Amino acid sequence: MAIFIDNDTKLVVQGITGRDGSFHTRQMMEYGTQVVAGVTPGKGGQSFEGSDGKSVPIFNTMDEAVATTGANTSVIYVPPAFAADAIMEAADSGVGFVVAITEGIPVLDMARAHAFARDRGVRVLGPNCPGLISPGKSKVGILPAQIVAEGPVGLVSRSGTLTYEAVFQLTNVGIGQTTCVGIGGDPLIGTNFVDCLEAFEADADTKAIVMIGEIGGTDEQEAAAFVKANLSKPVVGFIAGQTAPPGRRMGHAGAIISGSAGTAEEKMKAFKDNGIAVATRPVDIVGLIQEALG
Amino acid sequence: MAIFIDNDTKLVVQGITGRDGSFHTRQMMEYGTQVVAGVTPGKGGQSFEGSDGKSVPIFNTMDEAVATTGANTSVIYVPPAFAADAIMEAADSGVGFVVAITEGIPVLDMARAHAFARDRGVRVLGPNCPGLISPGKSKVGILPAQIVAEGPVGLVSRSGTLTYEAVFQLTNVGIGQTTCVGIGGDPLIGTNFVDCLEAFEADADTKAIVMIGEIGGTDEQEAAAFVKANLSKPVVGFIAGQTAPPGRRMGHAGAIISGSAGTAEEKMKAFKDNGIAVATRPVDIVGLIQEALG
Amino acid sequence: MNIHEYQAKECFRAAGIPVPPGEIATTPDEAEAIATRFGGMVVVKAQVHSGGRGKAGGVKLAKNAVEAREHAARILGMDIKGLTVEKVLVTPAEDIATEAYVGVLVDRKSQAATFMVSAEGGVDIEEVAATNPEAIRKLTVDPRYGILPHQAHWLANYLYDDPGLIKQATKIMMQLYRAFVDSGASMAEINPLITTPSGEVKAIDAKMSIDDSELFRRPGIEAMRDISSEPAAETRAREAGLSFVKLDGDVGCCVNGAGLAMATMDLVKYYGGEPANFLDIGGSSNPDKVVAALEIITSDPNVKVILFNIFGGITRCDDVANGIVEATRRIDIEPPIVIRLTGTNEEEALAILADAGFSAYTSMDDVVETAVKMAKA
Amino acid sequence: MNIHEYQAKECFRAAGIPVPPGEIATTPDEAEAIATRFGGMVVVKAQVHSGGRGKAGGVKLAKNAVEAREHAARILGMDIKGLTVEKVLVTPAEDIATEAYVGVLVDRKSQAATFMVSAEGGVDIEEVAATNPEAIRKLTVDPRYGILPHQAHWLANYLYDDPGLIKQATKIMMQLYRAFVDSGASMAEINPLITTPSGEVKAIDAKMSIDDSELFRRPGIEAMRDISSEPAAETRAREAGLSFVKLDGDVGCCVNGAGLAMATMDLVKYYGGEPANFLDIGGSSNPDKVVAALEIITSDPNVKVILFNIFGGITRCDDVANGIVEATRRIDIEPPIVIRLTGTNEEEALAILADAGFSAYTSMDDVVETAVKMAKA
Repeated sequence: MAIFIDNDTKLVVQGITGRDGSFHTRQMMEYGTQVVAGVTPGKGGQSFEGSDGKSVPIFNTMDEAVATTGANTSVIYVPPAFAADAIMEAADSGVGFVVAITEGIPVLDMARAHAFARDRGVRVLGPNCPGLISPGKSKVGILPAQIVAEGPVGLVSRSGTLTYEAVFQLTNVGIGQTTCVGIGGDPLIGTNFVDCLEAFEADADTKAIVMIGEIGGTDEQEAAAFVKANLSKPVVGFIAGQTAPPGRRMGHAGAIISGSAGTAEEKMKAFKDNGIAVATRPVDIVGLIQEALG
Repeated sequence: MAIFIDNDTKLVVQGITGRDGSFHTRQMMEYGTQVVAGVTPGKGGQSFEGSDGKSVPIFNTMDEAVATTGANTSVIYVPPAFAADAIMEAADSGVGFVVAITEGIPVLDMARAHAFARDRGVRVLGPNCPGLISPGKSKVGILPAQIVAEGPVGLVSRSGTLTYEAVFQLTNVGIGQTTCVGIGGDPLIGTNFVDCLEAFEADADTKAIVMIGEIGGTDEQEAAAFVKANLSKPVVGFIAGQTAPPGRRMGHAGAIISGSAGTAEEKMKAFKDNGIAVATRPVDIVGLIQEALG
Repeated sequence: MNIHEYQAKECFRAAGIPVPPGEIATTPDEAEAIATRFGGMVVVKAQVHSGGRGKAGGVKLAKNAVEAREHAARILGMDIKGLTVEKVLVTPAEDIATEAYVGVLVDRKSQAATFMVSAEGGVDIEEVAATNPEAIRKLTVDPRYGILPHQAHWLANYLYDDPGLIKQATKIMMQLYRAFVDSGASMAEINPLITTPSGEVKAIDAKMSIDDSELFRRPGIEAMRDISSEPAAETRAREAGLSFVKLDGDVGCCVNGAGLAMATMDLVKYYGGEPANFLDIGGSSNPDKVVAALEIITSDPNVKVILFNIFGGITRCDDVANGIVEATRRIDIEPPIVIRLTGTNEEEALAILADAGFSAYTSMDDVVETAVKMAKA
Repeated sequence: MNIHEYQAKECFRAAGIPVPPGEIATTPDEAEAIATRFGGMVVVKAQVHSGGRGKAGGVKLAKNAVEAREHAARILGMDIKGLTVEKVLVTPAEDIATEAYVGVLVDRKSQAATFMVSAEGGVDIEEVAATNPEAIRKLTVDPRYGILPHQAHWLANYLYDDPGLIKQATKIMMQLYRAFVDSGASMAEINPLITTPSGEVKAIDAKMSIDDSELFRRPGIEAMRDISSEPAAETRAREAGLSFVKLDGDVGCCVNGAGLAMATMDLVKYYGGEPANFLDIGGSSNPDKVVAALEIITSDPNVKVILFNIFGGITRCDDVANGIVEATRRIDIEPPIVIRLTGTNEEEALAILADAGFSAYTSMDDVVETAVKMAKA
């Protein structure tokens, strides 16, 4: 088993003909993701050639793409100016899960787009996230496939490359993953730690969970409280940004210490107080997970 | 029993200090409605003197009014320019039922206000409606109390004065009512025939139902289908506007025959086809109800 | 409130919709002068609040300015469905490759603005909706979000295959919604939306109805009201805050409440009479309204009897009674008046009428039957 | 992006908020001339992107133009929290009856703009929120509806008892939300919102932060950027599309991904070193970005070693490798470079680096430990 995506995932790629969209569509296809459709307005009727010889039909609208192919999941690589509308188009089209990779979408656009998706009961992952991968089943987004392996760990992270780092180290010692989820570094995200923890708790194959947070906001603190109240599975946590100065945005729009709120220290304390094993260095995650798995 | 309002109704009057608001507040108080608060911005802290010597505290906001008095229902007499916002303020305040008397609220304002109330699970009656009365229990709106009596008939109508006419005639022959509801003559209304029929069906004291429609729209046709599919109680129907010319608005913003759709003929046919006894004249309602009650 | 094509086009232009230029003529001379300025072929279009102008001969293509003058001469003063043409719009003729239909109106069921588009233009959309609904693409606009770009694109994508046309039409959908909302419209229609052989998308006709309840806050739209396009009695009624529709019978009706007013008309017919009008004196009334109502009803020479049917709720019976008494003092009323009056402040009202020598009925059937008999006498 | 008080006031004025007049001076002469024009008492206010101006002596009341000149002379050039004051705002002094706080910001939890108002003005709202939360009224603005009049009234009603003040403040709440949305802000603050003895409500201070992601579609706001208020290296980084924050250490860091960049800094510290910067070369990168990153890092004379930590995902390792090779050809790089590089197109990248004579680590701990040792050597 896995969470959010698996062998039944039928994916439509919004922005399939762009530089990033086309590159990662090929990578997803090579991994075995069922990419059933692409959407690029004005290119409907053409097809996208995957590097494995398979081709994917391109549509002008999500409505046509979903109606024709039965896609149930969408991934978005369109530029920031159009991305919030693309999320809303996906939420209107009948897919139940939308993964928004695009970075730099205006926050007020996202406030509307998240409300729109909530109104329709559609799950959004991101934006400004690397997507997710259920090893051996499906990959949606930009996570490099070669670093993952099938196994018992569920991983959720606000970061992209830091996720790769942690997954890579786990895989290197032979510990595979059920699903690795990057929830994104924006202030307003669709799927948060709690949503992922809940899903991992319900997933029989997940035996332990890695949660990678960073400075800014209080998502980690709420997740920690949720772990204590609702999780039976062991959780290992890491927080990036112990050396970040207050008041400066550290790359991610959401990674900023406001006054004295949202520090790494505060989050690590919340983890410890709620029974989450805290890794000091990314490499320490491995040892703590090995302990947790017993 | 009754529907929507009864002895537990605690009412706040929005626009209590206006000409209509103050007149009808006194009428409601005289009837025995528990008027617990009034709202008029800028007059908070004052009180409204009812003609029976009771006084009602006035607040600047619905929030204060509801928090202080525990009101569960609101009635709106504010001018059209501010009425949609008043409905939304009520929907935000914690009351579960909002009765909008005001006529002439812009339709696009109401599209937003209805969506806002739906989002919050708040029932709106109206706008542009006379309100409702549960004889012997509570009266909210502008229906003249002297024409009603307690009894077994539930009455729902798009019209105001035509409702009074029908109720008056029933009362004159000794047939009382559980609740009389005026759903209003606007194109976009919050509570429709089907909502009322459903409530009357669930109300043990209601033994027969009078439904008074008029030209324009298809609410009566849908209500007729609902009656056939879901109602065990006898229904008597009347439609106003048999002599109305097409394309002309007959007073009510919603009373207009578009092309050949929404005629009285079509609605009367839908009534007949779905087992509703149709009254040709208002006065015939009485006879048909007497038959229905057996 | 209906506005003319040329006025709707002004609203469309303000929202950015590509609309060909056009000017208004009230005389054949003006039409010729405008056509001369435009040069080439023009279309002369009757400006009346009525559909079916084309079939009635109110829209004509002119090869040159002299022909434009001739068409204008024929069309000005023409009667189209009972309305006299006072103005014509003169506009350059467009080369048309395709015609489509685009409209937006407030839909009761979804409680929201709803687009309807069809790749066939120049059609009666209600007829298409009834006979061939699959030829229409519909979109409900969630009032919480307004129309979204992908939704506009989805509509445009239904009309055209060419990406360039889709792009233009997408923009026009957004602009039409803007015009609709900014004008306080209940309906806005481009019929047809054309494409030209060179690949442009344009609105060559425009129709809008305004929600009367919006007018108080849109003085610019209110100023578009063309009083010459409505009967004088309706203008007078509107100014007095009354709902009035002129009909062809002889029983003048003055009722409070639209539903009761319709039921009263129906009952007049039931008893063998014909109503002269629909008239609702409205909610919270005052004596001046009753005076105005009586003036309007008596201005119709067909009226043989005046029937009041008042059931007091928010309208107080004493106000109406005072109004009747005051009106009979102020103006000379020839037809007999029969009154039915009950409800809020009924007793005070009956006292006032008794003092003034009127007697009143309490049964609606009785008063209507009496009125019909009097009209026939 | 932060904008200055005087710029935020321009945005407020455009939305209709009552803001006293004011002009910008960059010299004491200008300040005196402006004060002379206004007449009477003025306030001279340092324009820097920093809180605590008042405590630092950056805001001074002047009785007359000569005093204004003296204050400006002291404030211009002053250092406030590491930022040099280049401009002062000169504005007439207002009679103040009461001071309140009004702010709106994007709240993560409710995923919406959120108002905070407090009847105590001039406060640090975060402190009040932490220590005395019941002194704040909060309102989440549903992004589907925007702020509604009754909500603005509810906020204003919390601040004042007088109906006239409530009415003005209600309008200001609506206008502030408009300014917030129209500017693409993530935060907008009026602190204090004052009332005057004669019963007027005015914004005498203004603060706004703009969402960087909004700037592409708001050229007017982008034009407000004051490059003099940020370190040159950060300007350069921004123009190259890099996220960069200058720190005080000697290990220059060049990482892809914000989380990994922070973790790399943390690890530098863990191994006893001090990071010289935060630098994220971002997602979809190209060689030019790497060149720019190296230029920026090497412009800091403290940097003793340059540490690359690249984990390829959307960033392709071969792009970064090409960038490093190209940069070392184009510019003269003195500090040694240590590279860790793995992920998408890792093999191509390793081949490129090998061709150019670089060797690369695969373990993050190894590369960081090595870099720290080299910096200390």
